[in-house]
Amino acid sequence: MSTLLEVKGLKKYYGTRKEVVKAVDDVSFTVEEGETLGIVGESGCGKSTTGRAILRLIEPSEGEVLFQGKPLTALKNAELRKARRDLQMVFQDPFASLNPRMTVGAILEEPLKVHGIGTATERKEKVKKLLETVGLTEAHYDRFPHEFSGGQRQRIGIARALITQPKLIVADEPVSALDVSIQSQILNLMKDLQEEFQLTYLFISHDLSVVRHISDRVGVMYLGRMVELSPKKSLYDNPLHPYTQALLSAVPHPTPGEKRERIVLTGDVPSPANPPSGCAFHTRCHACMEICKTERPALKETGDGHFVACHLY
Amino acid sequence: MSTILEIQNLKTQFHGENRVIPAVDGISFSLQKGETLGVVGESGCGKSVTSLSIMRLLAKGAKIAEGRIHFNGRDLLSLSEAQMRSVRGNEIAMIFQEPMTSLNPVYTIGKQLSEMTMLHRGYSKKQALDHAVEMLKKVNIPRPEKIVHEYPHQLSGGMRQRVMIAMAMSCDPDVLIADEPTTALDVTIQAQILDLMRDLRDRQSTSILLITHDLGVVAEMCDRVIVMYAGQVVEAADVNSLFERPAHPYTQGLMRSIPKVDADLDRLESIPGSVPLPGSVRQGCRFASRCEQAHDKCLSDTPPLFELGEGRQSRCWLNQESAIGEVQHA
Amino acid sequence: GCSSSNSADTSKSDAKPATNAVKQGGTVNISLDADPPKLDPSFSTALVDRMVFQSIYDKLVDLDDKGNIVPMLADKWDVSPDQKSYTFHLHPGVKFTDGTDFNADAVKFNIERYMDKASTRRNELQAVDKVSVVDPSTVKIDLKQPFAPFLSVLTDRAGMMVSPAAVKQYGDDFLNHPVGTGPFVLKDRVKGSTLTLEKNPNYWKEGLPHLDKVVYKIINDSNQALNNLKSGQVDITNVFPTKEIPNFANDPKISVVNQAGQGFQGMHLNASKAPFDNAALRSAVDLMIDRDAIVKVVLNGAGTAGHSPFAPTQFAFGDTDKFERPNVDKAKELLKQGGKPDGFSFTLKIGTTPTNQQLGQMIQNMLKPAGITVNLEKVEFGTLIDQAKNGNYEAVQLGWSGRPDPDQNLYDWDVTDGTQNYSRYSNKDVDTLLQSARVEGDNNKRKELYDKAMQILNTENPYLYLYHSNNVFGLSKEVQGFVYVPDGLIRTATLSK
Amino acid sequence: MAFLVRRLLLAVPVIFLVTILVFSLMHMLPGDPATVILGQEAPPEAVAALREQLGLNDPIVMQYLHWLGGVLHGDLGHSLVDNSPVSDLIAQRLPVTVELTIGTFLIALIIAIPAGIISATRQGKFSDYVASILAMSGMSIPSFWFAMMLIVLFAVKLGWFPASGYTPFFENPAANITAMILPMFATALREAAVLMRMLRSSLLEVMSADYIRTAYSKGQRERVVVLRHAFKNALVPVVTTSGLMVAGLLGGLVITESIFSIPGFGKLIVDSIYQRDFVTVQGAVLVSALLVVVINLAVDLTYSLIDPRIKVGKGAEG
Amino acid sequence: MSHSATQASASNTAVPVVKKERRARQFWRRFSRNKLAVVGGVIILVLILTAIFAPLIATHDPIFDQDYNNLISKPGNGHLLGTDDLGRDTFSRLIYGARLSLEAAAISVGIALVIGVPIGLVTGYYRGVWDEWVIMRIVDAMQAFPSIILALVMAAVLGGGFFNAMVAIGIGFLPSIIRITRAQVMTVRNLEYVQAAKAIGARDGRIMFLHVLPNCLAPLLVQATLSMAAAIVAEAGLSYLGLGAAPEQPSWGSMLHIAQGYLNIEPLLAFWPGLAIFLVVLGFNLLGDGIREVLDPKLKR
Ligand SMILES: Nc1ncnc2c1ncn2[C@@H]1O[C@H](COP(=O)(O)OP(=O)(O)OP(=O)(O)O)[C@@H](O)[C@H]1O
Ligand SMILES: Nc1ncnc2c1ncn2[C@@H]1O[C@H](COP(=O)(O)OP(=O)(O)OP(=O)(O)O)[C@@H](O)[C@H]1O
Ligand SMILES: [Mg+2]
Ligand SMILES: [Mg+2]
Repeated sequence: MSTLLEVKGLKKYYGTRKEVVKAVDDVSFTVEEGETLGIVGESGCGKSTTGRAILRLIEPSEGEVLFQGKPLTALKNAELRKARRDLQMVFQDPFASLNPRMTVGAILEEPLKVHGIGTATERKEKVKKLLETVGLTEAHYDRFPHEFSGGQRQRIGIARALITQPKLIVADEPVSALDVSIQSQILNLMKDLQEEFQLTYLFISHDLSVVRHISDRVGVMYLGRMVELSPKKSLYDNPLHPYTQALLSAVPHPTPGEKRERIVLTGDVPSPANPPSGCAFHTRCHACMEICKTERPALKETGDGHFVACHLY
Repeated sequence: MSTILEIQNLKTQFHGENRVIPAVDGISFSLQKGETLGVVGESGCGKSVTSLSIMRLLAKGAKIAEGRIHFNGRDLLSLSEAQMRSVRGNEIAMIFQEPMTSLNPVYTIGKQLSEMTMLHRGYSKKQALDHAVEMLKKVNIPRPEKIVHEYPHQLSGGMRQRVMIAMAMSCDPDVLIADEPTTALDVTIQAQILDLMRDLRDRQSTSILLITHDLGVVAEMCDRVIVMYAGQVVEAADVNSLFERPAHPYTQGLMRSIPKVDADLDRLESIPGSVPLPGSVRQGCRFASRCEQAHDKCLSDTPPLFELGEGRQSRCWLNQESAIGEVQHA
Repeated sequence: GCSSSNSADTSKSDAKPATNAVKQGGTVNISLDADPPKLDPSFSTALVDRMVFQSIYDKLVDLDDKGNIVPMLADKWDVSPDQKSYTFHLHPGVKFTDGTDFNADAVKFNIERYMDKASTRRNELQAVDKVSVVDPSTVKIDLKQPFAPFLSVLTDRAGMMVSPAAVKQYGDDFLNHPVGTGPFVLKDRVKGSTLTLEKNPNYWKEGLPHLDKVVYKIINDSNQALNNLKSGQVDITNVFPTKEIPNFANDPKISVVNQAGQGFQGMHLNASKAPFDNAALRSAVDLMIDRDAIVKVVLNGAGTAGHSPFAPTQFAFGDTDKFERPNVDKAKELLKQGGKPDGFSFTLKIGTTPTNQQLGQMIQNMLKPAGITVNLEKVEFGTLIDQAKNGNYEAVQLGWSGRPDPDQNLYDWDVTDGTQNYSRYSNKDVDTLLQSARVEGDNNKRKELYDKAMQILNTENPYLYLYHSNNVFGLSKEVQGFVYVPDGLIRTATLSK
Repeated sequence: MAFLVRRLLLAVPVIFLVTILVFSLMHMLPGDPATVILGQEAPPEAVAALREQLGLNDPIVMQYLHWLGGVLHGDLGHSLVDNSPVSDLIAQRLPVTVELTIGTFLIALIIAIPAGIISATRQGKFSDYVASILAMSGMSIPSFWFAMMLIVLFAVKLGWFPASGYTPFFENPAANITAMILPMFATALREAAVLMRMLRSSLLEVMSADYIRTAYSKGQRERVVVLRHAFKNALVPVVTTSGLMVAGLLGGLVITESIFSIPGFGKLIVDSIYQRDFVTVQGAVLVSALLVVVINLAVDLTYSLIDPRIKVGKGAEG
Repeated sequence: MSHSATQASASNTAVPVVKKERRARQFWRRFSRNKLAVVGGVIILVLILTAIFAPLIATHDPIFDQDYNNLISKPGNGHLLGTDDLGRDTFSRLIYGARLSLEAAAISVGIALVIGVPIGLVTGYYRGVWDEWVIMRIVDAMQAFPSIILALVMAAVLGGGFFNAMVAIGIGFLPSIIRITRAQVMTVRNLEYVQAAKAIGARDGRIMFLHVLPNCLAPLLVQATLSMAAAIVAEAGLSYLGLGAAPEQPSWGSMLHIAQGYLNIEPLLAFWPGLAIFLVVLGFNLLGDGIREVLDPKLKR
């Protein structure tokens, strides 16, 4: 396995003159070829921003993104457009991510057209084949998005991301808008496709169970920072960061009567416009020490690829 | 335990563009005093419409076509609008899914909290405001004296949902209907809110009708559960039996298709297809098209809701043999 | 050599027998169809200014109801035999309404002020050589050469006497603080709406004015003015919708003054460029216009069809005003002569009022049978004048409100490079004739000269005379003492109500 | 206060552009002011002299800067036509139009608010239909035609109101009001229709909001829900429309003013345009632009009174 | 692969989630349920047909059939609605006036769209200094200018004539068209499908014209229809102030302008063109409103 994507010191600040929102604040990680890296965190912690900044759908404020060793962040517009063939995205909202005025066929052919792949008939063939692959049929080719259910639309979104045969797919909450039974269909589909096409996923979700199911490694974000990054097993079995621990314990288990030790966090997530000093989590942390209030902990390895950013370790 | 709310054969319809959509199609269940009853089901299966029917707050174009809603010995559907108003908020209160939009943005928290007690208890402004502060304390809002003078947009989502709960609890209602109260919240905030609701229920022995699509929440909160599918109840059971031995194939599928946070599953099971629009299946079992165990009868005959004993019910031909009867009106 | 010398003792109000005592006091409201822009005769350009001037300023000489020149501030005058020197004997003891004296110095001041480069009166007084004060009540004006219309000119703005002291005091802003010797004094003004004038208690004419107040109300639309007249908010309207005239023949409350004016309407044809650099084509157009129909339709009969600049009240009026009935065959002949046997087309620029439009459309319609196509273009008035002056047109419809002397209605239009010669017409013979008519003192001889000039002009047709419209006023029957003067300006001193 | 200053500063470039716009437009107009002012009979020397005197021979930019310099010193210049200070002209005319505008707007509000509420709360019912049809008709009637018809009926046939004319309020309030009623109604009908429709759709939108359902779930009666909970929330777009409307009326009553011979501000501008009185037009348009800025400011301030979420100074740009 | 295949067939059988109806038909169905909108549509249709078949409907020549012996006559004598100030047939002029009204609407709104939409699209898409400090300030400045006066001056600057007057009115519509386009573009460009197009590597031009613009059309369509109504009133207003169509052209506005002079004598002369304007404006307003209601997701029930 080789490193497909390397993110170094990624920052994205949204600035108004008065306040700066540190949506992503110095995040680094790598994604290996063929693996799925899951990113979890609560709403507003910067997951989507990270995903989009990697693809340069929004311009990162700082930091470097290397794709197959080449810096994406340094590419000119034209080169970037070419590079996007290999980097695709699946979006959260199946209703908003398809242009309502284009047929499914046109939506799926567009990437091919943009990259000048194939003739018209070849493109059509390819699209029809792909429709089957994602669980739709040729008959859907001429339909408009509004004629589909949420799950079907998400299949179309996935097909669009797949059609240029990319290496990396960033999936930003691809299932969170779907009902449980549909959600599992999509998760299964994504797993199958990964196998079939040797895809690499950066899978963003706020749902810890979903992330656990699909990922090989998982990163936990809090307030624009990566607080813990580890292979899934060790993260779920042995969470190190107090935030991760709280997060995991907060998930309700579908097992009635189960008695669990629950860490209930007090208060709300602070605003990224005004993050606490030192460790961003110290205001809600049950194990907060003096140092946490002043010094920002670095992400360090505690063994076996398990990284944590906490002064406890 | 006594029954406080009983729904019998409730049918609520929408008069759509050129047809009638039976959003809720013959639902019956009852809520006991002090009990938390969970209602689960996929999006669009009629959960919200059921709750709004109870409150008689349906949107324009919706009509309750049939059924009875007994509450404390009265049929809510036969009350006058004025009588119904004195039930709303006072005896049955409701919390909605979206804490962000369920509070009026142009009035202070205090004013919105006071409205209820001024209306139903005839409190003066001052009394009502004091009571509001009291309620905010009960839902663990810090600095309630200050918060009453703030506007909703100055509060976080979790705080707003607490305010909503405080509001709903202001008049000590007998029944609290919570329509997906935590769906819009993060897990850590959800945990806070669920804790709070449990706490309030235990202290005030309010009956709760908890609507959710999250089986985890159901497992943690509820005593009994009804599972809805396409406008109908397909299964009803106490929470333990439901999770241990789901009777209906839909419930079974649902259970197996959720990923677990505490176990690695190689592969999820999934229910293919999606929920049919209410009214689109005219014949047979509404789940048949997605059901792996479906046989001919399922496609041709509409299953009744079978009574399985121990308060369990299931709407599936497979349960016919073990059934001890059928639920009336079903 | 007929040096007129007139010495009527006081004012012409005596012409009316003041048998039963005239009612004193009260207010008369007069509606004007436009806001008078400049209340200073030196800079005034608008017809409507002159309406208000009649109340504020007196002139050296005035017109009477027959159009004769009669004394006003000058009790009498002598003209030298060579007609180059006019001596005016001023009415004694007249004061401006600011209390300063009106005397020969004031006359000198005023005439010289009007001769200033910036004054719009300069052109009217270009014949004046110098003004000299003989004694406080006598002033002598020397001309460079004889100028027949001179006294006529003095009946109007160039003869109005304003207070030198006030001019010095207000400078450029005098036009907003007018001071004259007139029967009324400007008290208050709301631009675009009203001018309120109060009685001059020290007016030099005994017993005048009768009214306490005159209010001019600006009402742009003649129908609205009429509505106001009907409802009594206005007593006199300076315009009247001609189509309504018949409806008021026997009205108990309102009478209509419908009298010939001094002006004319017609159209300039641009003789400096095609197609109208060709006289035959101009004549073809001239011939095809049915003037009677125009008078009937556009004026509802309140006017006379005509073919000269001279109004029926003027001495130069006569056969030159006759015209032919439209004649297609003859017109075709002319077109052939003009090298356009199949007709031609031209653009006629017109103003934006309904009357302008009506006239334009009738002309368009009348020329059609001869194969002449008229493209009408509505042009906002400011642009219209500019384009007319710059010769940026083929045909343009513009008229003239008229002045008492024929020269004032003809000279500048047809003399080479005349100020109103928008047609860019030039004819040596016409130039000579008009020049001679100017310096000739005898009106009979002048008429002959004008007849000759008109003979040329009526075949060359640089300007197509169409009609003379009447001055039509609406008058409440409560108003007494109204006298129609052919210049169409309402004298307020004699009014009562 | 800081907000006010900031907003006014932001308005500076707009005002500046307005002055440039009006200046260049006026100078693009065919028709030399000197010619127009002096009229048909003027000799060329007089025209030349006047041009010189008016500074029309200077380079355009110089003329502009000269004018702007005056404006910055609070001097709007003097009318080319009658030399009176432009500020006096505006001071005379503006109050008339302001009175007309306020009256029109009030009449419009008095009609629109109840109609909007009734129509929204009875959506789809007969009264909604009637109100909607009336509103649509009101919006579609050309106001000057309506004015003409009003004159025919009320002034000519019935004689209840004067057909035209204007009396200053402080001179004779009764006469002033009777003279202003027809023009106000002539314009107000359309504006009422616009406001009513805006209020209706805004109310309908608000009525489907979650917090309205909350209010009902408290047991509140419909009237209270509509008037207390929904109405205030529905006001924001109505206020926006009102602001635009008032701003539009201040400069846009030209035709009403000409029909009723009211010496208003719009008529001042139009007359001045016809007379090529550049200085007056420039001054008047400048003032009108300033008014628009002030009205927008007032609208923004009103927003924050209505809706606490809208902080003054935020959300200005849409 | 096996899994996706089974799902494929399964999901097919359970597909009937959303109506299989095409947009256009759905639009039409919604639209046709709005009775007022249909009335509006019918009025406009009648207007268009009248304009096309004017020569067949009119009983007289609208310009040259002058009769100086029959001025301002009441209906009768072969004149359905009487005659005007030059003895022409009012009815025929009204009929031909439909052409001018349509032209007025088409020219002015066309100009506004052709200029305004690209400006709004590009500035809204790229934002930045140009947008904020140049274009939008100019738009502000134009809006701070009283609109009728803007049209008046523009019409005078452009010179006389119908076309120029309509261009002037169209320029007056520019600010609102630019604003609406821009606002819509700014919403749409943040939608996920636009992001998706960017993510597949599409060029800005393609994104703007293929993805953004088509989805901005709904409010523009509404605005265009409503502007057409405004254009007809504005044309009448300009004609009323004496500008606009050539005098002989039977524009309803100039007919009104002329008729005003006869208000006391024959109010009907002003009534007919006013009624025509009213009806057509009503038609456009109803239509625009109907389209808005059909397109606005918030009003969908
Ligand atoms: N365009 C923007 N301008 C200003 N702030 C922004 C912008 N986009 C995002 N933010 C802020 O950046 C932070 C991170 O946002 P982001 O969308 O990445 O969060 P997220 O983790 O994806 O949350 P969610 O689960 O809600 O999607 C949030 O506080 C958000 O308010
Ligand atoms: N206003 C309405 N008009 C027409 N149909 C409606 C309306 N509201 C709800 N429905 C229909 O009624 C059915 C039940 O809706 P309901 O809101 O009760 O679902 P739900 O179970 O609450 O779903 P969710 O989990 O998404 O909240 C749905 O199929 C929906 O399409
Ligand atoms: Mg996100
Ligand atoms: Mg719901």
